[in-house]
Amino acid sequence: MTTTENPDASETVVTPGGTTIVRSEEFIQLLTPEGERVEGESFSYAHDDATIAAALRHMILGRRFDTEATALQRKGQLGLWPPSLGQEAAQVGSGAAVRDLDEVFPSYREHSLALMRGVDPLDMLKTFRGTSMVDWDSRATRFHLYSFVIGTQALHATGYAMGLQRDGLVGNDDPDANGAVLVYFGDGATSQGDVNEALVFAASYQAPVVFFVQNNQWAISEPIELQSRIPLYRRAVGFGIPSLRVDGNDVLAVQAVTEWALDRARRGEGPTFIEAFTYRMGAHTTSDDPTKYRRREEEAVWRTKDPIERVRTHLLATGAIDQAWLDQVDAEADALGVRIREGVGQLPEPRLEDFWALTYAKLPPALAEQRDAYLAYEASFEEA
Amino acid sequence: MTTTENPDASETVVTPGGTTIVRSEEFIQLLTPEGERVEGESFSYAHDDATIAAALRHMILGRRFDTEATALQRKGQLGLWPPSLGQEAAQVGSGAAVRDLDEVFPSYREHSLALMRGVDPLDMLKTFRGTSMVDWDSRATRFHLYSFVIGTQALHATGYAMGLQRDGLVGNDDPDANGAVLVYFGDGATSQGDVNEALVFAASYQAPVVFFVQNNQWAISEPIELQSRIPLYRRAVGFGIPSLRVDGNDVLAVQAVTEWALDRARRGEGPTFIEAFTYRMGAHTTSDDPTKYRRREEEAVWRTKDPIERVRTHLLATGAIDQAWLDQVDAEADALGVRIREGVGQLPEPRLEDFWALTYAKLPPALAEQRDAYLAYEASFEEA
Amino acid sequence: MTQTMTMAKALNAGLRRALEADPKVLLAGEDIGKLGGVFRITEHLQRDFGEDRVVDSPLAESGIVGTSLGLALRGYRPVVEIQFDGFVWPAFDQIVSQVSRMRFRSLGRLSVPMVIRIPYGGAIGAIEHHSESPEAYFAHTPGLVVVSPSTPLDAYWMIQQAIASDDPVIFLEPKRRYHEKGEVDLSEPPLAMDAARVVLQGTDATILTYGPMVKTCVEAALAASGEGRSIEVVDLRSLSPLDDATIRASVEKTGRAIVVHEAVRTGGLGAEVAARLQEWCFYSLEAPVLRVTAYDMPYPPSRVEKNYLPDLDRILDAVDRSMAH
Amino acid sequence: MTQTMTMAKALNAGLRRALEADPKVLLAGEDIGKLGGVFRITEHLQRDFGEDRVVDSPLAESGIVGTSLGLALRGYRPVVEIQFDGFVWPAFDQIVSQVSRMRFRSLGRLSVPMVIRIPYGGAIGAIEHHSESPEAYFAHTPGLVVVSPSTPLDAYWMIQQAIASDDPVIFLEPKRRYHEKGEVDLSEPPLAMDAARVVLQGTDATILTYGPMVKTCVEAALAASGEGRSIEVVDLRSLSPLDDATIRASVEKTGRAIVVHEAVRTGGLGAEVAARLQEWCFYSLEAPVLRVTAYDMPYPPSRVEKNYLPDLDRILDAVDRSMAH
Ligand SMILES: Cc1ncc(C[n+]2csc(CCOP(=O)(O)OP(=O)(O)O)c2C)c(N)n1
Ligand SMILES: Cc1ncc(C[n+]2csc(CCOP(=O)(O)OP(=O)(O)O)c2C)c(N)n1
Ligand SMILES: [Mg+2]
Ligand SMILES: [Mg+2]
Repeated sequence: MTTTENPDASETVVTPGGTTIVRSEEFIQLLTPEGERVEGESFSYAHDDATIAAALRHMILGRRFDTEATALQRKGQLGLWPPSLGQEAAQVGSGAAVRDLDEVFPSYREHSLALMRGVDPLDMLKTFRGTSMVDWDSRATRFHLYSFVIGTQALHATGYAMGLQRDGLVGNDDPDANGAVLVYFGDGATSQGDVNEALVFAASYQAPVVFFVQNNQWAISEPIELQSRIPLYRRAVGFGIPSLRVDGNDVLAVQAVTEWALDRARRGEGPTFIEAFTYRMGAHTTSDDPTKYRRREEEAVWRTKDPIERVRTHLLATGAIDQAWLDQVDAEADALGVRIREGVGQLPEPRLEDFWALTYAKLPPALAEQRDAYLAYEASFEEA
Repeated sequence: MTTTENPDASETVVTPGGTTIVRSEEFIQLLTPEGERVEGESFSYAHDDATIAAALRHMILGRRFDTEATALQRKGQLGLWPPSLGQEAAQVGSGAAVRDLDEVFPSYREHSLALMRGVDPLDMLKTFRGTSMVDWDSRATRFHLYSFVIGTQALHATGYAMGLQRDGLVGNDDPDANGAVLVYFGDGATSQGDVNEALVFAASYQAPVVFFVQNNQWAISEPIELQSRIPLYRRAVGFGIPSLRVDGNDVLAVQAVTEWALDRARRGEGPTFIEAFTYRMGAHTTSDDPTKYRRREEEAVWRTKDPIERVRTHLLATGAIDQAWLDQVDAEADALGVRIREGVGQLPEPRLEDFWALTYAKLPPALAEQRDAYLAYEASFEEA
Repeated sequence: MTQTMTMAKALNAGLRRALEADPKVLLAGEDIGKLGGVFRITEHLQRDFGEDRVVDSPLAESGIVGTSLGLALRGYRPVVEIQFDGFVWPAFDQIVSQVSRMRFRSLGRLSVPMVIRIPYGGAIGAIEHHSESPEAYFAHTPGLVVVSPSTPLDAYWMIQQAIASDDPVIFLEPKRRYHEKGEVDLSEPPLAMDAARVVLQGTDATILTYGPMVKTCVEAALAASGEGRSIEVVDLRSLSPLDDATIRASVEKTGRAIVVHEAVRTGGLGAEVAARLQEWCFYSLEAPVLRVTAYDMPYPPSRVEKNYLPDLDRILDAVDRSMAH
Repeated sequence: MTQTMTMAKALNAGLRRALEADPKVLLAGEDIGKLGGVFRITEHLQRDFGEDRVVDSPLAESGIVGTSLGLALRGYRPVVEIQFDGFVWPAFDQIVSQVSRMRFRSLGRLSVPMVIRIPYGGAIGAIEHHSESPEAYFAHTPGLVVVSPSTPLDAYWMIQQAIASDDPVIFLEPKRRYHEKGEVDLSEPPLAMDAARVVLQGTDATILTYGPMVKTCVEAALAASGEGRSIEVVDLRSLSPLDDATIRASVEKTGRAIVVHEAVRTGGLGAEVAARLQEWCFYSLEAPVLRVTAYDMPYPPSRVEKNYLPDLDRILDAVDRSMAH
């Protein structure tokens, strides 16, 4: 049997300064699971401990939000919840790289990132409680709607990036006048035609878009090997898109790599593909039962790579934070928990009559008739 | 601007014996446009001059068939014709590698190959004359139906190859007990989701399928650069599929490479992706006008690389053929021309009533009623 | 031999029997292997029949259907699972342009004995794209057979009949009924797959429905009988081709027809049934054919789905309106 | 200001005017640049408006529609060309699950002012997949506007109205009429895009049709008038939403209705129109609503398309059958 492994792993030069790259064989890591900072071959972390502490806070709040939401689902307050447990560094690290004019296109699991972008956690719960469609302002937050059809948003993001090009928001001398698009999807999504077509379009037009794959090793019950027998980040190389793999549980490395990629995009140097190597520590959704398809040993191994633990260890060791700081963040998390536990039951119940008007810009007469007939019909019960 | 070019072109080892490969940077050529045989780095041609002469004959007949069909369209005998002028070596060379248990899934331009597979040229004209759907026996010829939706057949071929695996026709010690699938599509097709999904499935299941792209530089008016800014054969590398680029106008090289790839597939070593670098010397179809979008200079350059000329030169030089041989093939081609010119007008006209029965295995009552009503209605005119 | 089981179990048992009966039958889809599908319809089938026959597919619906078509050309009988109704669209090109037409485009030389199983319909409290009713899109596509069972008994037999069919079958499983139990006679199929069934006899009006709405309509008919109305309920079962004879006979008898489905009204299957009936029964209809359907908007948030979907009251209301003519 | 031009030229002129009027308008599709599209509808537009506004797209329909949706979210008004009707299916998921619903799923915060132009219908002697009539699939999809012009005048104005619409519009161009000429008043749109038009007044029966069949139906009506029959012809123009008021008024007046379209009969738009009419006009209809359509099979080889598609004789035959009631 021949092997399709690359015999030459050193093929590539990645330099954040921006020279030649096809792909990096490097597994980019700047903070080990044990909390030690290491220097990467090509990337380094450009920020101070305060920035790291800010990321830690986002991760802790994100995890708390997620845990609370999972619990709310168990209590019957939500119809469903897709936990993001374990993927906080991938989300917060990449989110920290986002600047003013950038736009984020999530899939449906980027809860930590949503909070960072200013989405109200209660608004996020509405969708999963079934009281609303997607109820946040994607213009104000530059955090677009959750997408539930796998991979679809990769094309929307690419098109949006083509819009940024046309709006003159790419390649300006003033870096603050530039923007880019960051789009998220999972390892499973890479098999969808739409994601591959997005790579074609992005490469063809050199659109300012960064494809950020959270390879959490599973697509529901399907292991990554079913989707790709070679490391996933290599996919985009074949489309002419520079690609790299980063330790997705290392918030520093994720931020460094995403900053570099977004910067390339903003400068007009085209798309990048980032594989954040991470793990879905929980179930696919609250309806899922991972014991059917994966081994506890695997989960245990990944627990030792927890994305939050290592940052806490590191920052405590450097003295950048102390227990008091952590207690304060915990208090903040507690308050968040209280707020959503109390708020979820108060989320306004939807009324069907309000939805007709959302179908078209102007309600067509036949739909107005339907709505009015519905209202009259409903009223007939009240009268009775 | 960074470049996405591979800085290291020597990354890869391709050995037809079957060892490690990711991709070959080599442009595989065994017969130059001037008709000189050269040795490849990794491939060589394993057959004698008689085999080459047989290929030349197929190319000459294929070209004649195509030219006649184009002329018939001009005379109003066909509704449309997609010429294969210039792509004869890509088709005949790969077709020559096909063995007994192999199956071919064409797109809509593999006319030379169709003839080799024993498809009756008049049957092929039926589709383009509009007298029939696709009227050849794909089981008997192992040459499947032409596909007119770009890229769709890549999935069918992959699924068929999965069937060969399940039928035990892959990886047997006896090479004659093995089969594989060879599927054709164009450069434009590589942008379609379906083609990329086919690469995913083929890689995932290590299906015995060879993806054969005729990169004829154009998808109607769109140049290859719009679909891919890097050499096209690199696409499949990102899916974990060994890939190579061959001079598609060199029938020897095409045959050598396809034999190797089909052999890998038959042995159970999985899929291969071949980019045959060729040129659509004519229009996209008889409805097309290439002067709108490409320069005559480009066409002129490619005329010097004609796939037939070089073989003729070579075989005349080695003395494997002589003018008498060529005259005889020409006579054969003339006869083919006569046959289709005379036959095309005699192709049976279809009758609508025959088509209801093709919609379902058993004609549903409502359709039978429709057909009977139609027949009664038609009869009413005859009576009148 | 009769057993009580849920529709989910009945489907599982039917698939198992098909896998046992014919080595060419194979299943493909996302998460159908170890997990047994998100609805557990294929539970234990991979364990018992192996990975070559119960195949976890990469996450790509066009790929699943397209490769299954290739397998069908090779002589296999693939049974594809689409995880939820809303995810069939990426495969729509393969279904409409290839699967449905292979027989036609090959002049009858080839056939595609493929079954595409789709858990469909609403009322399960799901988020968007998980409660769709796409039947009309398929029924407008010549070459496809479209069926929907409404009971465990039908589920058990129809899935086997679908697999045995030489035509491609869109097999719509009313997911809200997966866990309801019914009697299943395992010895013999009660009815052909292409036949409608008169579920309840009546003389005043006919309710025509299928899949998830059959149970609701029967309940409505029973409630109406409490008010002295005799309502016939016809389970269409085969949505394409329609069983014209049964439909027509019932409405000719009662003179009134109400079509009920979860799909939106405009362009839904109810339109086709109404169009046929008004032509067949022009002189015997005592009231226009009425339609009780979802409203013409995308599927709304689940907390209002009970108002969006037809329910007992809306069906009774339509019966009243029909009888008032 | 009135000019005589073909529908192809009228579309080209309408697109040009839209590009001039609004810098946010852009065109995307396969071969629409230098080549001007395989039907030359976009001829010279790339030359005059540049590659950023008239964009040749990679060969991938889902990609074209999906990226155009992204552009729309950024404030652009993309006008997408699908090369032929049969090639819209790869984009169907984007259209049904995303484009049609973005307003709904964003609670009205977002809109998708996208136009998807599709040359559609048969009778051009083409091979398979090049003569499809997919309108019913779109009309069953809430959130989409579906229109089809039948004349150069309508083509010129409706394309501009479609581009100005804040809803996604499926714009169906009857390709067999591309090269027929008509008068185009360039000064002012004669009618809103969502209105049906009574093309020919009559009192005995109404023919309801759209797109490529309008001309054929008018010819049939004129032929019928030779036999002393007064036939009204209504061009639906907007297939979704339907202009109920105009349709209803006409049929209430004439008491007879015949719907004509090229799409197959089962589940076609004719079913919806018939279903509505029989409900609205139950007491005024003197005959069942009849449908003259293609037969229920895939599009056959072009040498029999004239028998497959409705033509003057079949329409007259339906008029006779209607009048015989
Ligand atoms: C087109 C489509 N097919 C199937 C599904 C059902 N589904 C929801 S999530 C999921 C797995 C996604 O895996 P991955 O892309 O790795 O993302 P993850 O859930 O791991 O974050 C599937 C199959 C869907 N939502 N959309
Ligand atoms: C899905 C789909 N989209 C568009 C078309 C129209 N079309 C026919 S051939 C063609 C170009 C194909 O180019 P390529 O794949 O390079 O093959 P070639 O024609 O050069 O052999 C296009 C766009 C089609 N047939 N199918
Ligand atoms: Mg995953
Ligand atoms: Mg080409």
